[in-house]
Amino acid sequence: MDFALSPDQIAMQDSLDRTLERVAPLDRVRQIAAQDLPTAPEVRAALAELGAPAVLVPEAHGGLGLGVLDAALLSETLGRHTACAPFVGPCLAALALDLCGSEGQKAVWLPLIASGEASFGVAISEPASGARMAAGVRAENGRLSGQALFVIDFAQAAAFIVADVAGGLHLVAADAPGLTRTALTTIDRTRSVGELVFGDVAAEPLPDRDSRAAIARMRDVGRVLLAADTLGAAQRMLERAVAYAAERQQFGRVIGSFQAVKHLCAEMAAELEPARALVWYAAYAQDALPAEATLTAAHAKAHLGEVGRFVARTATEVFGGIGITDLLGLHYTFKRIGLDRQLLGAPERARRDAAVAQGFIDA
Amino acid sequence: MDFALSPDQIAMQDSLDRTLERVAPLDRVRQIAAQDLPTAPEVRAALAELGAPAVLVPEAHGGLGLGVLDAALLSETLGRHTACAPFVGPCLAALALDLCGSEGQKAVWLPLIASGEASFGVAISEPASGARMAAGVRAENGRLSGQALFVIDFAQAAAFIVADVAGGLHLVAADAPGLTRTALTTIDRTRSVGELVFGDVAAEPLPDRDSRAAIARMRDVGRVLLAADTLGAAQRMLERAVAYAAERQQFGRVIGSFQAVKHLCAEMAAELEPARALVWYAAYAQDALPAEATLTAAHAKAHLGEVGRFVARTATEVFGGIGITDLLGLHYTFKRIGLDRQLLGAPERARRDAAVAQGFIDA
Amino acid sequence: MDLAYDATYTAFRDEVRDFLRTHRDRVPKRTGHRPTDEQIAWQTLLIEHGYAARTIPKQYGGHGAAPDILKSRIIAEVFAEEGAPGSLANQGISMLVPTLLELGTEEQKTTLIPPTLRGELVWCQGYSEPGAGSDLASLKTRGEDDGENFVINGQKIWTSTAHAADMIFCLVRTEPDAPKHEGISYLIFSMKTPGIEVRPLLTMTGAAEFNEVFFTDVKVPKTQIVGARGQGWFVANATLKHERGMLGDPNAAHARLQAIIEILKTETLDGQRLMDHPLYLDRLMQLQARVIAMQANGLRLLTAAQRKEAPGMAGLIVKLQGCELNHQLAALAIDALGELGVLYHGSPHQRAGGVWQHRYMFDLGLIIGGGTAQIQKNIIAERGLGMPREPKLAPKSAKA
Amino acid sequence: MDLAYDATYTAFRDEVRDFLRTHRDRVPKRTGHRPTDEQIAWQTLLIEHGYAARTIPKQYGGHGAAPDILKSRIIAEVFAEEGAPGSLANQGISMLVPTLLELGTEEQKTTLIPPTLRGELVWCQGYSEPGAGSDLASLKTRGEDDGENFVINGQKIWTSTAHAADMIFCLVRTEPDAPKHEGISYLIFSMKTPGIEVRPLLTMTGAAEFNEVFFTDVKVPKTQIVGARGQGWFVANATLKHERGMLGDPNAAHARLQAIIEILKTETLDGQRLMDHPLYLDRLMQLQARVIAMQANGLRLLTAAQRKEAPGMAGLIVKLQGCELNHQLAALAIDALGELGVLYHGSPHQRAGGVWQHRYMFDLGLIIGGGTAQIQKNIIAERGLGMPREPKLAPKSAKA
Repeated sequence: MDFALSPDQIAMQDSLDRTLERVAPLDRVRQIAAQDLPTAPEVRAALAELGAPAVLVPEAHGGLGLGVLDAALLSETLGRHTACAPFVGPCLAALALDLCGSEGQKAVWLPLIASGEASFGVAISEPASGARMAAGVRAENGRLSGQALFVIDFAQAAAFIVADVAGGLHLVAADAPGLTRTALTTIDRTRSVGELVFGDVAAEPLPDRDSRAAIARMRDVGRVLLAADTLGAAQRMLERAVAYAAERQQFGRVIGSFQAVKHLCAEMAAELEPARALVWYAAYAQDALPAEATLTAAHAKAHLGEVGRFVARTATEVFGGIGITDLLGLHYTFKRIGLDRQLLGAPERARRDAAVAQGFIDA
Repeated sequence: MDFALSPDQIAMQDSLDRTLERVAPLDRVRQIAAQDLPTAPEVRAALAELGAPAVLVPEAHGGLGLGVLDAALLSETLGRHTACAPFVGPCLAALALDLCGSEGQKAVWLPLIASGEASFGVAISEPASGARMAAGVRAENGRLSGQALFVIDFAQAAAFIVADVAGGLHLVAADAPGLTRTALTTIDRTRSVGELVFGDVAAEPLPDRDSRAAIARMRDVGRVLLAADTLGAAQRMLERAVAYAAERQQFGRVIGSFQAVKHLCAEMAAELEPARALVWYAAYAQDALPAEATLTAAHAKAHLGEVGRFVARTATEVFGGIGITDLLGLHYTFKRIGLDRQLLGAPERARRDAAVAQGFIDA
Repeated sequence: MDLAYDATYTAFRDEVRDFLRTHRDRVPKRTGHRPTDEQIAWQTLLIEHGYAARTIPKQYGGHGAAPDILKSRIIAEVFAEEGAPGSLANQGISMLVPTLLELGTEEQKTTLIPPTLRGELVWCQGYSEPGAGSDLASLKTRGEDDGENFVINGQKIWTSTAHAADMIFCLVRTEPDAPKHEGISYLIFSMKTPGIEVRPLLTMTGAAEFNEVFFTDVKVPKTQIVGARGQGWFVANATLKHERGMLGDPNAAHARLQAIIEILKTETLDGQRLMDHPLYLDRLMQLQARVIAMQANGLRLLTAAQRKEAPGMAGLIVKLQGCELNHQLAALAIDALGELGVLYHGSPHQRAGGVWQHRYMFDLGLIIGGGTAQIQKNIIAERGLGMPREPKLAPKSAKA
Repeated sequence: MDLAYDATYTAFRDEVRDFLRTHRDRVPKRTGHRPTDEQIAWQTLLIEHGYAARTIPKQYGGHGAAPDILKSRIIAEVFAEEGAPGSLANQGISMLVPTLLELGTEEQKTTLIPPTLRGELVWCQGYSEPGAGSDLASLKTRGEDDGENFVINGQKIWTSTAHAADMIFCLVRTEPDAPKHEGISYLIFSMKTPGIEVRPLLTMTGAAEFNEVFFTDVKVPKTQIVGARGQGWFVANATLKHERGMLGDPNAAHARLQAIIEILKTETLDGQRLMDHPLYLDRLMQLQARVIAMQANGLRLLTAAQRKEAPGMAGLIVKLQGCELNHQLAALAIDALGELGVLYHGSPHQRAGGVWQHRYMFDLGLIIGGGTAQIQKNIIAERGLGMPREPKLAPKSAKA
């Protein structure tokens, strides 16, 4: 019985933290965010060097074979630094391939994911979040048609894992004939999402029959990783707000000595601290407590969506006017949290899924 | 174009305020609340003397023939003083009789309501709030069977106005054979609600065919009156909290000088002030803007339910421990607000009705 | 209480509507910060007919009508209904002109007010500084008296139209030895004066809605002052309250609410209309109640103004509640739109030009700026509820 | 991270369960504030088996086991699962005993602790006063030194078991000229001492859950003190933090959540199961996420305690978040029950004995009492986030 991070986990998180501090300081984030597509080869390379994309790839295929908790800790640190590098996409693709891929697919792709050479986008928004604009991908005789929206880690993907409306999974090369890729720009310019339109595109199915379970696992793990991303970003905003309040003077005293400002910070901390435990628990449950996996992932996603919104707004308020300018770059974390909230199931949707997972209502 | 109370309205409200200050001070409220049934003949008499039960009775039948806004102002003052006297029941009964009663029924009952001699209970909870415990009253050949829950102004009623499940209205004498009356005790011991069980009870129908519209009007006006009751109670809690914070010393200063306490009070005021305008507007709309009557009544009821809960809790927090004791009697207003919230449609229900009234969804 | 307008006002409403329909061809396009010739012509026409600068005396370029709050409201309503741009709204017109009318010299009034009203003379406001936000009176931009001029050094921030402005009205510390509220002067000078540098200030919305303005030895003749030396704090405060009242307009909230209703009627999730999703509908209804409450509160303020009564608490809460309400409306739109709601920067599938995200962020700035929510709560508690002011602190020496 | 228990603990869990099943016939009924003979016998049995007073040394009437936080947790869990009453919980056991163990004389320990642990000796706490709530150190109840005794005059409030207690542990100002934190002594004396009057204090729940205690020339021998004269503030604080940690227990929140789930499954509105009402379901899920988060936070604290690490922020937020969560759960139950939710005082149709209204009101008292939410936020900000303390005020004379 032990509910704490291991020394290895702490060291791994620290190491990523220091690396990102070095390769992606605020000025670099600002440059990246000004690009058309968010790409930062040196950040991606640094992550690969640390083994980040290998975290969920089995050791047999050149990965680290670690757990979702480890992946969540990395995700938290990426959120903390508003890091621009594919992560959720490759992680979920590794899961999909490992669960449903043929031996050949695994042998080809998993090592490339682990080394960081191939990044993947994942197109599971419709099953995970519900279909907007009646989007959806139909598969017939190994060929795909239709539309997939809000594809995660879109920009640098060598290939995509695509869920169809019947619950099948497919691997589609980024340059497949008939595939139209359109980047979608969001408030968060440190990560990329996009749209895929399939005009009778040849795709490789992932052959394992239990692809529905794999989609559910991708959704659940993806939710945990996004919740962790928000946790890191929100924690950073709180820390920055507390530090700013200790320096900024108004009315002859530091604003952090005003009870109103102190209470705003206390409320953020009081919301974040149990949220951190929830993220750890949900991440742990993905591997260790399968009966609770969907439930806790949905709750972590929804709850961090709400807590993140509260912290993003409240921390900005502590800063006052300067917080809404680009000068201190606080808004990059604000927007990161805003995107996390909506991807792979907004809070309302995730809560509904939590209720379904307990049999309270029908799906 | 004038959105303000008239001098007459202000005088009427002041007069009731002074009367209640005199006849029903806190000690008297405490006595009443300790009784089995909340009755206070002297409060009822004082109200009758001021013409309160006559407010919505047409002048032709011995009433004041005033509007819903006037009734709401009285209701606000009753809430302010947690006054123990029938009011919502007689007002809604007067509306029902006026809208759907036969000339004979009007001639008999309206003057008795106006003079305060006869009080009425109203049994419209099922159509207004939705049926709990599958309650409902069925009418066949002028005889009633079934169950009506949460009958308003139950204890002192000479007769009841009862809605049946088919949308008809009936007048039932309190001593009608086959009628079983059971008082229901709520947190608020200054008003009475109860249950009627009909074992094949002879009832007088209110003959006008448009009884559905009359039930809707009773529901809407009842909601406005309950919202006004909450407004008065909440405003009183805010005033008491501000006064207490100006006196209570901790850490060598009055607690009202702490920013945290000031901000709690400011938040209450900021919520209450537009809520007051909403109550006025909704009350005015009941007579002057029929197209907006249901919508604004539903919103006033729901919004005051939420604001009232916030103020009740926050004002108690300003008081600290003493606020939860009986010593200052703050809890009588707290509970008054708690009952108002649930009667004639809790906030969720009222908001749904507001949406239906605009055609956003089907009923 | 009677929300109907009497015959005079019904007729006036018709008159305004007729005017707009008659002059439809002269309606200018909306543009950036600096009015076009077309806009100046439209504004001139509005002044002439009394639909702009309505109560400002004729000798200062206004229409010279007697104040009538209901007519002003009707003008605003009809222009909104007809989708026509109303009187120019900028800081020169809303803040400088009232200040000059109250405290300016006759020469300042006759030379500066008419072109400002027409839109020919564009102003910016130099109040806030990086170190002086909520505590504005601690501002540090200095104007040293060299005999003839104030020589200004320092920095202003949040200067929204600085890049487009001809002139600035600016708070400068001219009496460094006076107590902080008594050492400030209200100066007005050309933005072309040597030594002024304007740098755009990028905000989280991605746009440069504001500027920073830097002053290096900027020489301003000592005559270019409004009010007396050292009285600038009080000169500025006479109109600051006016600015605060402009934020939190319930009609803006109403318009947003209507737009969200359209979203919920037209957008779908898994084929189901969002309006049939009870969670979004319930939030919509919660906010609609607040919008109606703020509109009713606005009617109450209107009546108070007509009767020349003090607005009291109903006025004090407008900015706090109104800005928060607008922010919450934007949040609902974003949430209902789901992933579509985070699209921005002209993305494909972006809804309504990304306006909801823009508002969500910009409104947060409004909640923070122009007196933060925290300061607003102090004001409500102290002025509205008569609660005690923050006690004085022990002198710094006593702290250790 | 590994939430499985190893074999030792699995075996221990079985052992506790076996004990309870074997001794089912001795389980006492729950009663009021004063333990019955049956309860005292049960408590004695629990101490003997190490399920109560587990780590308290044998010579003071405890079981004398080495501390093992996991075993303590397992005991609590199994007792809860089996619905058996666990170790007596009262202020004597939770607050006085740890204080005596740390700071009492040997005689105090040997005479007072054993009967307190068995439940034979019932204590009440005399800390708060009407004028000293959040600012407890300003308490005014005075104990004048007459040579042999402290002669006590004054009043205490919130003394929950005063009417049933044999003895009181009480903070009294014995050194009126010392600074406020240094003039207090921690006295222990019989509630039968002449001059003590106990008056029940009715609260909003309708019950007298607390008392006021009045002292008139109550003579307490000067030897009946814990710690030194004037050190009472520090004696009390050693265990006050312990009390705060008890509030906000996530397992209580979990139990409430389960009860609400039952309500939503069984109650109907217009024939529809409340669970199928998306608004109640969504609120249920929001609160479930919070319950799970607080439970996980509790696991984190448990591990920290096992490792003898400081709990840090995870500990500081428990009371604030836990009490609020419990209050919100009660609010949801009330709202879902609609008019049934406001029935009380034993009304027909009242649900679950009116427990939801009782909790809604009682929990508000918990949010307020034992350090208000406002004080909790100060603590989180200052101790948890290292933010500055409230600056000192200017002396009163400087205020005017």
